[in-house]
Amino acid sequence: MSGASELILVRERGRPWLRYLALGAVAIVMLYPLLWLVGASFKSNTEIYTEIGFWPAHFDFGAYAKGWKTSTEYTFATYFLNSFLITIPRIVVTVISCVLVAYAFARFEFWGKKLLFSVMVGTMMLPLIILRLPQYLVFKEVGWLDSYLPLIVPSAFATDTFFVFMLVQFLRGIPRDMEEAAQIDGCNALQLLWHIIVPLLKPAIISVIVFQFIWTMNDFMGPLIYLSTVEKYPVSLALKMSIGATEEVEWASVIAISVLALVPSVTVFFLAQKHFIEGATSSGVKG
Amino acid sequence: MAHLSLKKIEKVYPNGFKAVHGVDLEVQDGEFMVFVGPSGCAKSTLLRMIAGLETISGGELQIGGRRVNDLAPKQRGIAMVFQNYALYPHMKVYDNLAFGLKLAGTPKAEVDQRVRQAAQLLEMEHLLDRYPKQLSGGQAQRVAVGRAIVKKPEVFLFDEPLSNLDAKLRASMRVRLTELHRTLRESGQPATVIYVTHDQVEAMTMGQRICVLKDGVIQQVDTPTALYDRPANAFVASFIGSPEMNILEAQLQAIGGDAGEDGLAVLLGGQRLPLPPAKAARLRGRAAAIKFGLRPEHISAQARPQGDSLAVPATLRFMEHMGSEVFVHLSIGDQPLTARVPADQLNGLADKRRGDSHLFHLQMACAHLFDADTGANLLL
Amino acid sequence: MAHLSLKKIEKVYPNGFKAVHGVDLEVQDGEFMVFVGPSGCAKSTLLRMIAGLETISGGELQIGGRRVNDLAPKQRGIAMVFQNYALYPHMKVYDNLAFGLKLAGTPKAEVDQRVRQAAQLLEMEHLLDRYPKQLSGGQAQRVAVGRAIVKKPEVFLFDEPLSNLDAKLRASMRVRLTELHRTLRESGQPATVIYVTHDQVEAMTMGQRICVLKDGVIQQVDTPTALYDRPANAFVASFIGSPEMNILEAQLQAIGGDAGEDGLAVLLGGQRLPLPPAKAARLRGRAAAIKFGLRPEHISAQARPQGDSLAVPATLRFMEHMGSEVFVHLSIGDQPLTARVPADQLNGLADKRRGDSHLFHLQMACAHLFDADTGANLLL
Amino acid sequence: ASSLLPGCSPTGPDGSASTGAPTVLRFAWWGGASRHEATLKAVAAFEAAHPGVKIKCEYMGFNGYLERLTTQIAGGSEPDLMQINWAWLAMFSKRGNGFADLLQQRQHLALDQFEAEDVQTGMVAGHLNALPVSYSARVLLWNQAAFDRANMALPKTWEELFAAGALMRTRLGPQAYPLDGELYDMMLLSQSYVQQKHGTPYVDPASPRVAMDFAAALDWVRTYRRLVDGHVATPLKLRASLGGADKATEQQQDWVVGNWAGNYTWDSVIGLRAATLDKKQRLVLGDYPTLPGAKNSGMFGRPTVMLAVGRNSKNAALAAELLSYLLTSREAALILGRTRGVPVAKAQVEVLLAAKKLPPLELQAHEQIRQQRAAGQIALPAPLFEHARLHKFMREVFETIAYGKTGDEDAARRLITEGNALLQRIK
Amino acid sequence: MYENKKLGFLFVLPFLLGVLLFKLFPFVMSLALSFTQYDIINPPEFVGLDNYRELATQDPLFRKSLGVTLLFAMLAVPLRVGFALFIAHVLNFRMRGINFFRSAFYLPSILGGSIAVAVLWRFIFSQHGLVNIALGKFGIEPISWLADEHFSMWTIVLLFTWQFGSAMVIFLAALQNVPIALYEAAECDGASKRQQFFRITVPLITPVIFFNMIMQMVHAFQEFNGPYMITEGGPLSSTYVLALYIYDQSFRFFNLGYGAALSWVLFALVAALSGLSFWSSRYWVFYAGEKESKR
Ligand SMILES: Nc1ncnc2c1ncn2[C@@H]1O[C@H](COP(=O)(O)OP(=O)(O)OP(=O)(O)O)[C@@H](O)[C@H]1O
Ligand SMILES: Nc1ncnc2c1ncn2[C@@H]1O[C@H](COP(=O)(O)OP(=O)(O)OP(=O)(O)O)[C@@H](O)[C@H]1O
Ligand SMILES: [Mg+2]
Ligand SMILES: [Mg+2]
Repeated sequence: MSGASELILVRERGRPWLRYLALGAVAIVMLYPLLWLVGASFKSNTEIYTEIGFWPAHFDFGAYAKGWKTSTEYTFATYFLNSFLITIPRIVVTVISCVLVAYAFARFEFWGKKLLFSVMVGTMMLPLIILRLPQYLVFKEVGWLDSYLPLIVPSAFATDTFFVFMLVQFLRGIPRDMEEAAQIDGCNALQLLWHIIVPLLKPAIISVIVFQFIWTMNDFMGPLIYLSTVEKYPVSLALKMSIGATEEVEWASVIAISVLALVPSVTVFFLAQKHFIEGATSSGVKG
Repeated sequence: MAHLSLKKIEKVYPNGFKAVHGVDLEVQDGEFMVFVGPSGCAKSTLLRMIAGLETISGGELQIGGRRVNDLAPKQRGIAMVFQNYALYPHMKVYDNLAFGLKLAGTPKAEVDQRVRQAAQLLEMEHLLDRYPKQLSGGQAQRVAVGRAIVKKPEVFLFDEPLSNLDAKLRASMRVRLTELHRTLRESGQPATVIYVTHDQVEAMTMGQRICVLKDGVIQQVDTPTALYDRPANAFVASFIGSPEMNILEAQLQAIGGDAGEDGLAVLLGGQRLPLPPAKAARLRGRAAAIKFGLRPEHISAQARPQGDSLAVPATLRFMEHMGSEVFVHLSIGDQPLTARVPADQLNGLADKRRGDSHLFHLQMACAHLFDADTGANLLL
Repeated sequence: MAHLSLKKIEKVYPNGFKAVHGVDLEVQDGEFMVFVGPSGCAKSTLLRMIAGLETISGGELQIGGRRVNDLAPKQRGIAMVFQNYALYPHMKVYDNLAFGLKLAGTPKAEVDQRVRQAAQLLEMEHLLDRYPKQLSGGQAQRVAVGRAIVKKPEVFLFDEPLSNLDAKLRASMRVRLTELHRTLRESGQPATVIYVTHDQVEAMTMGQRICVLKDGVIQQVDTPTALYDRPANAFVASFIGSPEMNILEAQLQAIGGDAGEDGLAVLLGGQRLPLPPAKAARLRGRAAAIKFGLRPEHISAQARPQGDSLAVPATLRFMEHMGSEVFVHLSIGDQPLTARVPADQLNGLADKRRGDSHLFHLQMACAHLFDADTGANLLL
Repeated sequence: ASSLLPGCSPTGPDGSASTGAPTVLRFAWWGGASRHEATLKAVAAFEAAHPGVKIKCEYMGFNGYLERLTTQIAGGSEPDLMQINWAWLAMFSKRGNGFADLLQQRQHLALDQFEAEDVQTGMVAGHLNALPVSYSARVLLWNQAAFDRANMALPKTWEELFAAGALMRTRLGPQAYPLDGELYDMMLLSQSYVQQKHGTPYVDPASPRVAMDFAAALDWVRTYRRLVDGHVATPLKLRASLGGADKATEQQQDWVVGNWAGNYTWDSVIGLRAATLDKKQRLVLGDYPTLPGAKNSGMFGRPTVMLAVGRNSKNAALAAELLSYLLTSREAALILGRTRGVPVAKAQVEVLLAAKKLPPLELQAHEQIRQQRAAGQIALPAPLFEHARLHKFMREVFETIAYGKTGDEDAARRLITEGNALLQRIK
Repeated sequence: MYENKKLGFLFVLPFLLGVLLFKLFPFVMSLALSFTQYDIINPPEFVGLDNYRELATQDPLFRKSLGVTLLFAMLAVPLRVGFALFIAHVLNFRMRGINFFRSAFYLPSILGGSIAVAVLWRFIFSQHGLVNIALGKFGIEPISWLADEHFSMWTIVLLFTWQFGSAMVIFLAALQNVPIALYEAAECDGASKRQQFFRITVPLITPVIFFNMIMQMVHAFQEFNGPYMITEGGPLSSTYVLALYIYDQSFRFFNLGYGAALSWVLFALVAALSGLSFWSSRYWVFYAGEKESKR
């Protein structure tokens, strides 16, 4: 951001501590579950059921160690690795395919564009659970069951229409001046995309990455249905491994692992968030 | 080969506004063509159509003999300076300049050399490391110009490229761009230039030919001096030249056998101004109502006549001092006129005040006469 | 009351670039002040600081006697025309104009009346229903101007408001803005105006005073004629006036008792040019190396002398025809000069060619002499 | 836990040391940590005994198990051997064709280890679809300490139970309730009373129709109302307001500290309920109240989990062998313990009893249930009774009762007419 | 040029394939299923419009859950979008520690449907929970949030609102595309911060506001986690949203045909509402990058 914008913001006069206070208060409401979660990882079951406060009676990292080892043949290291094996390729193909398709929708005229766009938006409106079975059958036919392919390959075809729609909306809000200049400079459509659109869309693309990361990490239903081998489980599935129906559950270790499972997502978000506010067009030429 | 040919070009904007009305224009290979015209007369629109940024609603556009109506901008071999610069905000100045070259796969060393050369030409070597948002208006404009000239295209499209520069810089840029154009031609890589400007000096000094537009219609295309001396119509006459030509409603009157021959006079603000016989000869049989045109520099305040100038008493309205010269606003009868008088030839005017009267000399040999309705030049 | 007072104003940009160096300036209530200076000299920066859009790194800014360093723009009673227009893309022209008024809670009828009035003034009534992206460059610029003038603020800040208009329109806008300023003052609501321009004519005709800036430092603040006649230094001299003043390296030489008194002469390109005694008297004891300045309009091509002008033989380089006048580029010895000659006083030059020689008359009474190092005017 | 475990073989070619392509069998179950651990061990033991056989274990928590199984069954790619709930038989195998018919594999099964009655629980339309691992029934648990505080004796009859509420309220205050249980628990308890009185459960075990007549249904509703209005059982609204109507008893603060002094629940969760009680509380097994002259205790019991073989299994015989090994072998019993409840198979029970692997309270409950069963006092409920749709309907009706949105007669009428209609639809 | 039709088509080609393979087939199949009776084990049995007839005429549960869903969407969508926009606006400036706040505000969305959220939410809204404690401070009687059919809706609406993170992030990104020069102009025009927000920011990010509105509407109509985890549809079905009902029908009652029919009704509803929004967007969404505004 240029000096000017900072000025506008700084000039928001008044007491900065007041803002901190307000933000802090809201932040506590937002953060409380995490605090509670961390606290609970040190608690006994009884404590967990009865205490709303997050401060545990005593600290014992045993729950973490125990949770990490899991009740299965593998430790969480395996499951984390699996999660990344799904997440990272998926992000890559998502970004590539969604940006391409969004670009086409926002900047090109072609036959059937309106219809396709409606179909795209429409596909998001049917409850996922009803599509689950048919999709399962498709992947069974192609023999992809119990592999990561059903979780990754559809994304390569821009089926995450949420992102496509989002990028389209962003693109439509960005003026075309720069693109025109680049066309004159000799950009073909792909170069235009790479050199101009992508930088201008950076905040939106970063959010695609962050969302896809977090959502894929959290996704339970997909892996649940397509993966049957425990060795291939991602974190989201493994997390619920030890919660039976009638057995006593050691919540502390379950929660400890839930906390650990959040670490990658939180980290990714924290690293990415400064890019949400680093738009390239925010400046332009000033007078 | 970049001969440009516009044939019956039309442009209708989606909101239904017809911006360009059947423009026919030939621009020779290597020619420096200037577009001038009032704000909103479709100069930029034409440029953008030539560049391929705007669809062509009708007619045909050829570059180098090839129809390009449906060609992408990058296939047209053009470079363009946008009126609003359109710099890439996420690239430094250097990269803004180098971008087009890099795309064309120019070797790195050559890119560097050409970028620095352009930067030097535009006096902005110290800015190469800045982002566009860290530039002043004039600096940004120079970057926009630089982005075009590093490319050495066949056709340059300049849309008011110097409007935000100070007079001095503008003068030197003017010279440099002209020289660039000349060097290119001399080195056997002639570049066709279309140059939109509002600056009279730029138009007159840079253009080999000037195209005057009004409301999307070409008024006249000709060399600067021809435009100045022989404007096709009252609009061109008033548009070229600063301060603008005085154009006044007047009557044409026959003056019976004063010197034996029957001449013509212009009746203006109660004064009868006889026309030189050469002009009068061409006007016989014209309607009485006409428009009379005389450039401010053809009215002098000096006491003695210049050539066959005509002394006419006028009332002083006010004066604008411009340093070396003074714009004198006067009126003959009820008709307002402006005279452009060198500061050292004020001839006592300096002491006069609003409403005082003074004798001015009108050089009737330089007078123009236009049709009262169509504005067409009656002397051509 | 909108007396503006800048005291040791400084500006350092976040990247460490110091754009404004201790500017001191007083602008009277109701004054029309023009800022000129080369591209990048911090005119916009100053304007933006006055507007409150840019933090003030040092010094104090007062408006109407009140320190406003930390006041928000809207509390400063200003209106601004941005160099890049900054029109609201999502509002029609009408709403762009009306926005500020609506915010101020002006009654609907009055908003409408004022918007239409401004639109009329700027000749854009037919554009009120358009969106900014449907406008041409000049039209957009007029909207930007209109947005400022509907507001009737205490201080107007104009950043090159007419740069994208054609000469004719610009001339009429110039007059209208000046009139607006006058009307406001006469109606007892004087508005202080700060007006950035690159146009010499605008600067000379509109400004009551002109402030010449260079690299963030004020060079001179004075009335137009004073600036023209008595520039504080070589920079101001060359910056004001078009084509610019000829400023050349020269030697000061004593000429022993030619007419009894010991005069001074300027040695230029091998020619010795005696100075008028009035000037010579002020220069005694100066270093030999100086800069000699002469405006193009003070060199004539005519055969007979003008006043006490000095005939000097020179070589013709080339000529630029500007319609009513011609810029003649010549050289005296190895020193290049430009003369501005009315087209009808070319006196045979028209037939001459590059390299031919001709006798020019220099009006030494109008000559300026500057310090070779500092550029300071030695005659002040 | 596991790197030490011999465990299930990973899939893929690298998984095997034995020569030739191993026969791979997929085995799916849900459960918690100890069940996983024990089962993996048992499977390893089975593998050791059957060279050339690889068991691919697809185990997970309870959440999502049914979803996955449903999808797999619909896709015809269900595991060879799978753990299921008794109630699912009615959903997946309405005509007995949802799972492999184990009778075809009887040579691989030690069916003699099961009582006929137990085998019957896995029969659908003449096909043996599954075999039970364990059997579980509803028992009454009391917090002896709480009753001591109130200076009350544990209720032994219905009348004592109905009276306990008011008494406890006067003794310990309004926050004290003799009995906790969620809506379904209370419905079952009330049904038990009706069954004792009228001799019939809600749904006819033999055919898809409501067995209660109007009087019985009305009694069902009124008994429930009596429990709640009499301050005997914790009201639905109270439970709901405390963090969800379905929140388990052991997670209730009032249970932990002894304000709620009893629970009507499965014998298999005794350990769970006991675990959170604070040190001052003491859990005991209550006598099951029985009306004089009752034909049937109305006690609600059914198999807890069962094992079934996939109908598309290519190795049904081997799957049956593994099933049999897990359910009936002594070796497996020792490894598995009571991670799936107290086993049904005779040999396994013996092993566990001998090894003293059952805690006293659970043993007691097991004994109580065994005796009732032996006396023919527990009938197998109608397969549709636990069908999710009917379940949802009953809950809905009783919820409206609990919230006072309906009169007793109306509710009873609904239970009969709408219940009948529903049963016809889902049969 | 932009009008290069082949190129545009080339870019959407992968998408076309994907849609056909992974979306359209399941789509059509689910539509086909909705005309059958299908219990997973036995092959689907064609029943024509029976499913639709049944839900239209004799399924009070459907009517109930439709009402609940509509109410939920009506409350939750504006709340979430509004809150997200407001917070994004507040978080869109530079100050010390703003990174922390941004992350903190997104956290609830990372938690998603984790058990912690369920446990915590029930805690917060329980009889002795935080909300009632807070209300108590103002002298308000404790409310049985989870047990009272009039208030239970609010617990899931608030949960939905509380997880506004992704909408916020999208808004944050969108705010970057508003040229600063416009704020400067507005400052000079005398606009207060609030006016700048409503007159400059909001109109210029309408494409993204529109996006978030549509998406959150789609999400709200399919909301499952909240009611499933917190209230299980109760009490008295006051939070028994359609998604829950569809889930029950399909995966608990094994009525896949009926579930599909329900889904398609939901689909039609959402599609109609979105269609309406798309139509209305012509009047209030401003696209700076559109070649021409066709208004
Ligand atoms: N997108 C558009 N939709 C409708 N009308 C437009 C559009 N763009 C330009 N116009 C109109 O077309 C005419 C020509 O515009 P153009 O930009 O070519 O003018 P110009 O000659 O470049 O003017 P200037 O000197 O002011 O830049 C103007 O009247 C303008 O208002
Ligand atoms: N954000 C910035 N960061 C760093 N330097 C800047 C920034 N903005 C402007 N500058 C520099 O400050 C100087 C003054 O800029 P300013 O825009 O005030 O010039 P100006 O006098 O208006 O020029 P012009 O006539 O070209 O518009 C220039 O050299 C410019 O490069
Ligand atoms: Mg233009
Ligand atoms: Mg500037």
